[in-house]
Amino acid sequence: MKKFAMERMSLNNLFRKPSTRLYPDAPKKYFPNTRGRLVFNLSDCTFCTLCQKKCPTHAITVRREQQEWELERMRCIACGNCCDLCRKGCLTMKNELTKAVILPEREYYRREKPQSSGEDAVK
Amino acid sequence: MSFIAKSPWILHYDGSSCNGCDIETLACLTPVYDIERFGVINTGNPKHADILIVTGSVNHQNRDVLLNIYNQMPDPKAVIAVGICAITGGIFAECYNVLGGVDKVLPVDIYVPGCAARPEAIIDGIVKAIGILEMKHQNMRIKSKWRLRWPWKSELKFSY
Amino acid sequence: MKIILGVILYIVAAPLVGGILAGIDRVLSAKLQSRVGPPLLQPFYDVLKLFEKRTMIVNRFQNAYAWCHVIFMAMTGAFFFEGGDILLAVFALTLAGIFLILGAYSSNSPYSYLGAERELVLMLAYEPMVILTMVGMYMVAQSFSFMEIAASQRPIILYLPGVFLGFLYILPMKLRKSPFDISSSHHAHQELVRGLTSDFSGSMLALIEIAHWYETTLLLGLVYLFFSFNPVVGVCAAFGTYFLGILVDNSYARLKWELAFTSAWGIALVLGGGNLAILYFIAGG
Amino acid sequence: MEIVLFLFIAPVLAAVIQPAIRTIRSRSIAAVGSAIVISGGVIALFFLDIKESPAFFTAHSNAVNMAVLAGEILLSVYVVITGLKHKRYLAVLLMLAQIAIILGLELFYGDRLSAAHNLFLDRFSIIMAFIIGIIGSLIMVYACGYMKDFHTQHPEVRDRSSFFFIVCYLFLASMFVLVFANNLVWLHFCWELTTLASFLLIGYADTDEAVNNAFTALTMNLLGGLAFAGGIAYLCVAHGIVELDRLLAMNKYSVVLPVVLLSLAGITKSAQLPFSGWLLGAMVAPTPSSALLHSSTMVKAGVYLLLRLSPLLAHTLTGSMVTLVGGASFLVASLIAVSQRNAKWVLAYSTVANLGLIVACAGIGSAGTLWAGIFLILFHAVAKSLLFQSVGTVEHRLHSRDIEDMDNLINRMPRVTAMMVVGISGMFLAPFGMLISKWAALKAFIDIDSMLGLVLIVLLSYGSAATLFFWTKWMGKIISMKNKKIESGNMDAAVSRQELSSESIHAVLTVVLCLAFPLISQLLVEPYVSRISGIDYGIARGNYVIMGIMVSMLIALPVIIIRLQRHAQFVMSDGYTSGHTVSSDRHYIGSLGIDRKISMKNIYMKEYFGEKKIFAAGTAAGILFIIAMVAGALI
Amino acid sequence: MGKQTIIPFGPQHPVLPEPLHLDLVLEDERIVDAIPSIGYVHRGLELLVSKKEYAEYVYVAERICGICSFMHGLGYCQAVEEIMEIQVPERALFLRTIWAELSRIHSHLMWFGLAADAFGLENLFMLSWRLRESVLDIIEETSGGRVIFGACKIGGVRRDISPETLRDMCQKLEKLKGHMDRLTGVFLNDRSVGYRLKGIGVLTREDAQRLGAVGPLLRASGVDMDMRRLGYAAYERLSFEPVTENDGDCYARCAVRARELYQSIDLIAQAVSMMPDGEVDTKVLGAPKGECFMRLEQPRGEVLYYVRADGTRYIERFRVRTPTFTNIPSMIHCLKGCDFSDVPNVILTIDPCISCIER
Ligand code: SF4
Ligand code: SF4
Ligand code: SF4
Ligand code: SF4
Ligand code: SF4
Ligand code: SF4
Ligand code: SF4
Ligand code: SF4
Repeated sequence: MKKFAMERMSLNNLFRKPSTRLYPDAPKKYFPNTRGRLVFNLSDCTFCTLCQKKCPTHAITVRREQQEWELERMRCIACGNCCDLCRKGCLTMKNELTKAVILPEREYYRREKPQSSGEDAVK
Repeated sequence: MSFIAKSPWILHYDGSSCNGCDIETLACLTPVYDIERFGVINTGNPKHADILIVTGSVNHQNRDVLLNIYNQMPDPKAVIAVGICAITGGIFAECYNVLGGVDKVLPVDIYVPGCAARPEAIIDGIVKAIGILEMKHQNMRIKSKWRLRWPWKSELKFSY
Repeated sequence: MKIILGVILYIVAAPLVGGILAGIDRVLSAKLQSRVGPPLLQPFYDVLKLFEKRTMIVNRFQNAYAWCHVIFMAMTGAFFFEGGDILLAVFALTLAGIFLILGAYSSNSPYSYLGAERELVLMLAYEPMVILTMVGMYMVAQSFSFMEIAASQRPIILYLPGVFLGFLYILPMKLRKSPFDISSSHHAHQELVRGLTSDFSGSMLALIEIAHWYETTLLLGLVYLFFSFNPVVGVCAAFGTYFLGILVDNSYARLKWELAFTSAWGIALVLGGGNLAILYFIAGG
Repeated sequence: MEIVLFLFIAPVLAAVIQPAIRTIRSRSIAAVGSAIVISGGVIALFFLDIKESPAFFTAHSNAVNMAVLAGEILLSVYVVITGLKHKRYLAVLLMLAQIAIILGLELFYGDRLSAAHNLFLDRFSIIMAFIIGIIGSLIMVYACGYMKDFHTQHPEVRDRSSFFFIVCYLFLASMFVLVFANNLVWLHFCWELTTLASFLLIGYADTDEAVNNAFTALTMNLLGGLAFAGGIAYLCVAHGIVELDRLLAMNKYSVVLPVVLLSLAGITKSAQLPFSGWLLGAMVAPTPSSALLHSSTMVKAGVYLLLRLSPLLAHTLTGSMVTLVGGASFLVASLIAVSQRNAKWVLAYSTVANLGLIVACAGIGSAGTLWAGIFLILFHAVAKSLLFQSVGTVEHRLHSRDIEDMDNLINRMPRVTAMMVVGISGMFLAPFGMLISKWAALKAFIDIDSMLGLVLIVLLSYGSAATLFFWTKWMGKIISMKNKKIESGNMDAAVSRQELSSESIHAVLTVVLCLAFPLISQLLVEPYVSRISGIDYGIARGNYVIMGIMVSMLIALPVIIIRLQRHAQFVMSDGYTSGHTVSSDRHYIGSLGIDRKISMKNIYMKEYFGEKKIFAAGTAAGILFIIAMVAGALI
Repeated sequence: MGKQTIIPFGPQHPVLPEPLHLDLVLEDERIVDAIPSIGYVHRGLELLVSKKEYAEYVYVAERICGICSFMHGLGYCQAVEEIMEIQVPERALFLRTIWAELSRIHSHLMWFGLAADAFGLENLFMLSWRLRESVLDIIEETSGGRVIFGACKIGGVRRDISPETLRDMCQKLEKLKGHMDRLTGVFLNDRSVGYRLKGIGVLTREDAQRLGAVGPLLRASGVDMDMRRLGYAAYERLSFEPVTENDGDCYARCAVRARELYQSIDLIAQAVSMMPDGEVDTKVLGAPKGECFMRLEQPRGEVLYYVRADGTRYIERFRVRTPTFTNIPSMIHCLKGCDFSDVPNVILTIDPCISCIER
């Protein structure tokens, strides 16, 4: 029964539901493991610069004196190296999409001097 | 709305990508993602294309190629840089032969991050690029002093 | 007067029908591939979009060729359906096709050149069968006019089964469908990068697309003629053939020009010529 | 009658004055003058004599008959001497046999040789006169420019231009007589004259190849001439006829053998299959003579005779065999033409093919095929002559006849290219004459309702597909455009005025003939066909309208479009080259850093349409058909 | 004679997913000569070893190519481990094997799609890429990335796969087998596909060896050479025979890959069943010193890594000789005498990966 395999397969498809995931309408569910988007939690960061040193693409800039932490999102290859290494666990890899943008911007976090109240400024 | 929004044809060019983003771009065409839902056709020919999708960074040799195919695309057109490599050079930014992101040589309209960029992100990018195309089309009509002298051409008033 | 109205009707309606058919093709193809596919009106969007784009040309003559292509195609169709001589219509169709080929030649880029060349090979391949088809119709219906053949009560298909099969064989060549989308495939994923139309863009590409719609209607009209003894059956047969074309398009690898050429000639001789010979003996002897 | 005579004398006069001419300028003045005079004569013929056609003239015969005889003898002496000089004994033998027959006739049946009407005139001969007069004399104008270039570019060839012109004009003169001759002996004499003229023209360059080919042509045509003489002898002896009209009035079953012999003559002269070789070899001749041979003279004599005989051929075995020979030639030559890249060879094969079609039409002999055959002769003459001329012009500028060297010709020689395009379109495109005639032939083939018709239809459908193929690819080659004009610029300027003007008139004629074709059909062809076939023949008027529309659109559309678009803005760009930056003269830096030029070569399909294989098969078929024909007649 | 058709093929060409350039010389439509040119993808990443620390260089190595990215990571890690004499935990070895085979499956399925596209059967392309998505889902589920796994590291792997997931995976792959039957069935039995594949681009056994072909290309010419037999990772404990075919044409290459699909699934099943428990990585201290050649079997054939380290945190020299690179001469050899229409086919049957030819 090898004859017309292709035709039969096509006709089969015709009467089946298409296998398309209707993406923008039906949002995609990612696996828990999925390396999607790097998320930074400012409150725990010690500005140790380890993440900066170990990031293979130099996406992270940490300025310890100014208490600034900056991510150039458009450099981050979501390798997760920084997450593995950060001892404070303030870098995590979220399983969500990094969206397309029209203008690449840096993500900038800064802690106001009295260390306690973490004030994120995202610019 | 103009019709360009309903039928954006893409042209994919692989700069110096590692293939990761390429296959994800191609994957968008396949049944599971099926960007033909948006009227997208992968034309493969710059003269028919509306959107140039570049994956991978620009290097010394493919620079001219990129310029060449970009120039062979008729207006209005948009450029999408897919993948971190295409945006900034990514992990290869420091390589001696890498000039950097696509925006070093072409005006990039949409940046689709990811390494590799996920198909969903690419779809997002294309949808965003459609908006840009529409804008460009409007600009083109407003800016241009020329008007095609086709009797029927002026009748075809597209609703914006 | 009636003829003029008919011509106008044809010129307006044919692209609509052709466009819808193309839309059905796109949607069905997608379904056959287990995809959702574009909206039904996608071909119209595409063409209208192409009109919105700037047109990039290699030389100005190209436009003339494209225009001539579409105008002669429309004319051929009008001529065909309004009762002209179908054999002459076939020659006019060839003329229209040749304009496209010349347009491709004229751009002088390697890919359009090769596309033109292959289209020409395809023409070489299908031309005998097309002529034999017309001759066959004439032998059965004793007329070269579409109207008269359509009005004839004879079920042409019963007289010309071989010719019909032969015609079906070359139909994908004319419709630019797999397995014979050799000169210019709908999806540019082919060694020729759309071949014939590589160097047409914007409104010129749109014109060529419209011309293709005209051609589609004309070809389906020809299929209709085989079954014209009953209009309902005829229309169904025409659509059935189109569907078959889509199915085949999705089920066969692209063949090479050599095979296209040799097989089409062989089939024209065996099925076409053979059928006519038998018909002759039945009628004459 | 006077005009007929005038038409004979005018070219003779033109020939006579040639030795006196020294400069190119005076030669072209003479050529233009004679062209005007001859064309004037033809037009006068048309207007004055059309009403009285068919008309038969007694023409003062005895003296002329003697002159004819003397001419024959002179001719044979010349041939025998040259033949002996070049050791071509076959030609000598054929010639001797022929003259023996003629002399024998004269000696033993001299009394039967005087015809009641030596000359005649009907609508068909008017068309032929038109072709010979206008096309032929225009070719002579063209030749003035061409021969000058020819001799500057080929210093090794001895300049014998005067001789060339003399031969050509005599050629025209003999053709004129040929189409008006009713006396078969006269006809035969002119027949032999054209053979001789073509022999001289082919051998013009005097190289080994030229002489060789000239003798091939001579031998083959003498064979035909011998058959012709045999036919006359048979008619004369058995039936006492030497007139064409009386022959045509005979019962076709009583004159089978002479008709076979005459058809054989026609087949050799029109270079049909087993005998195609001579016409192909004739390509060594200077282009004007090729143009002459292919369009207005020589080969047309063959098909002329066959079409004349066609009432006798209809529905006979001879006719079927003639048809098959023609059909086979059509198919085979068309297929071979696909694999040729030498422009003149393509033209030559296409001539053989088209003549094949005419021969096939003649063999069928129905009203429809007659109509188609006559139109094929007419349209073919104009378009082919135009093509030969433009190829000649191009050859002198590019120093090549290779179609592959003609790419971007439109950039380099726009005017000549435009004319070439007209010529090519004239050969195969829809509303143009050749295709219309083919269409009519096809219909006629169906209408005769016989197996033969069916076979022909199949042959025709394949052959015309091949025709379509090789013409289009040629056309594509020359119209492919460079994006920017290259510096060396326009070479049109270097083309001589004579060449250009002749070509332009041809181009105009090609188009005008298409427009005027219903008129010609009604005025000339349909009455003739109706008279011969005895049925009222006409083409449905609706089709004229459509063709008219198509032709006018074809002319008007490009102009309109290009004018309309003058103000429209387009973005100019280069052709698609896979992303490579290619310079304006198509160079790019390819692999290994090598500078390469993109070049495109047409497709030739040598495996399928290889010359040798197909030609051999065709020749075999041709021989078979001819044997069958002769055998049929003998039995 | 004299004149020939010369056309530039690529770098931007729709049948080439990647920028390769060929100067094609044609006679009618037959290829007389094909001269390749590369460099459009060249980044020069081998020199990056001087800028990225050896542990971070894994991320670069993975991005030598996005199709068998895991393999490149693996090869680099194995080379460094060899130099540093690190004992990789057992479980990590098995995980590596599983991922390596997964990437072979996804790569081959992808290839089938591209090959189908090359001979103009779009539907088949759609089918094989649809099947590939399910493999990608497994990969994403286990490693976190769809094409760039990011799973390998020096000293082991970066994450473990839970036993349930492993079981699940095996089931999914079993199910996939059924679908694959249809896919390979069409490839191997369909008449029109056969017409485009059989007898095209023949590479004889001798030529294959002389031109240094590797991988499925070599095996399709009848040479049973498979680097997995070297027994790296867990392969020495799995049982398998290299897949070979004898015809050396495009069809044979298809057949080899088709059978390798099943082989890979089988290997994964074996690996899962034999998987020991335990750690998945070891701590890596210090810096490598010494040099090492490492050979692996990629989906496309043998790849060779050379690493030389001088005891600093930066590796001194790193070289990759990739399978496509060695297959290019064979491809050019096969191209000559083909039809122009076969060019995509033949190019694709070596499964070219320009990004790793040029790195
Ligand atoms: S490694 Fe962690 S703690 Fe240190 S700077 Fe980075 S984010 Fe902050
Ligand atoms: S995920 Fe990788 S690339 Fe991104 S910031 Fe962290 S280390 Fe850098
Ligand atoms: S150094 Fe390398 S990249 Fe730079 S020009 Fe030379 S070859 Fe090209
Ligand atoms: S962004 Fe990542 S996956 Fe994409 S091309 Fe660059 S390295 Fe490859
Ligand atoms: S391939 Fe070799 S020579 Fe070329 S850049 Fe890389 S390391 Fe240098
Ligand atoms: S062979 Fe191809 S797929 Fe594999 S690593 Fe190299 S480029 Fe990537
Ligand atoms: S490129 Fe590599 S395989 Fe080729 S010769 Fe050099 S070292 Fe050997
Ligand atoms: S050694 Fe080989 S690879 Fe290196 S530059 Fe010389 S030829 Fe090129």
